Amino acid sequence: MITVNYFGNIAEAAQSSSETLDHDSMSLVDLLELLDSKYSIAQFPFQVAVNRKIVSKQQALNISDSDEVALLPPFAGG
Amino acid sequence: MITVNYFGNIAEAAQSSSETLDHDSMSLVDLLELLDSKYSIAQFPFQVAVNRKIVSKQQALNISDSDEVALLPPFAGG
Amino acid sequence: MKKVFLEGAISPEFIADSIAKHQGKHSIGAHNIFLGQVRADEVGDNKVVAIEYTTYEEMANEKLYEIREAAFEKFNLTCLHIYHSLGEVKVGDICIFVFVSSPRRKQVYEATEWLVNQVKEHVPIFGKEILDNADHQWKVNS
Amino acid sequence: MKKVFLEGAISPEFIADSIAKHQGKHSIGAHNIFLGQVRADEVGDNKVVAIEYTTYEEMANEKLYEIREAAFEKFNLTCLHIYHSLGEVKVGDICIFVFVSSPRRKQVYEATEWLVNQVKEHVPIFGKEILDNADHQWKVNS
Repeated sequence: MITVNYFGNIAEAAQSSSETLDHDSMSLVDLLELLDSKYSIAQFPFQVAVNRKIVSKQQALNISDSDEVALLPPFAGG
Repeated sequence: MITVNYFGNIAEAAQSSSETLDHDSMSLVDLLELLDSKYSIAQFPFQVAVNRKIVSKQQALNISDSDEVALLPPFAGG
Repeated sequence: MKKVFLEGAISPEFIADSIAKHQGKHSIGAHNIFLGQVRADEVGDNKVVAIEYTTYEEMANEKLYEIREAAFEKFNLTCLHIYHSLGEVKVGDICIFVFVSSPRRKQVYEATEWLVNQVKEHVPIFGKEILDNADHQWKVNS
Repeated sequence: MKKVFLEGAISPEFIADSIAKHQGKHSIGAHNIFLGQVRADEVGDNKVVAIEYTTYEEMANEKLYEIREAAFEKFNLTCLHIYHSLGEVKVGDICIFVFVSSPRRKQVYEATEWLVNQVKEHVPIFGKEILDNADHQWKVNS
């Protein structure tokens, strides 16, 4: 079970702020492809955070059970 | 009659914040010498304003009846 | 860890309280405060009437902690506070309040500027600009 | 000409009121505020407990007018306010309040810094530091 958090216009596209995917483990690249197939997220500018740290979308990273993934549109604080 | 305004430690030395001198006209240099003889103002750092504009103490300036002279110690606003 | 996020607009009274709380610290000689206020920007024929803020709070708090630590390293500060609104903030209302105090004034301006820029660049906060025709668009910092 | 000089300390409530008055201006996006607070500086074995401010008000107002005009030339500001105390201001209390507002944040920090420095350098204000043994000394800006 991988948890993905959505924010801003990506939450809008996913019609959800968080979901739990029925996978125990997968690469970050595969995860992003899966999410794009569901919500066409590639149309949006966004960054990815894994366990609250920004990572490159291309990074060879294995996402597993306890990891917290978040898709972050451009920041707009202030 | 020349009006002189004193501020800060110069007002303290003159024991007054303003006085009217019984002169119709005199040079700035003579005026400052007169005031130094009364209050020993030369011991203090100060600037001179004539009609609310800073002038040099050495400036060849005639001070007359309607002029407003002020002796200003270092500014300490803020 | 201090609380940064507040529900709704930041009121002038809240700011006054924060200032008053620093008046017992007699080593402080200078405060600098930055306030961000929601502007009625024009978007085509429409106008922004409010911004709805959301955040990824766990990550935001981690980032804010790092920013705070770095600021104390970088500048000679007695204390610093950062507050940001969540939820709806109407035009004219205040959504960010950064408050820096130091014995002397020299560094306070730069410290405030640095903190505001760090929050804008690195803290995951998202803003939905609500327009007067009830449409919306997603704010992007410039 | 706006009134700059206020009798006694500048209260947090006065600052809150000033902020609130700007919330109707919907072109403003950024405020910067500088506050000077009286420090309990050590003077030999004694401590400053208050500063008594005096001014050459006619000249001060002329200078402040020039400073204000120059600031509007120099920076992109919607409005600016300068307030300074006269009379006694106790340690921990606020004696100067500079408030700058602009559509965008970029210049507000520099504008505030410039204004504070101009006031300190060019406005004839004098400060008598009262010590806890009832002695005094005359403040000089550094």
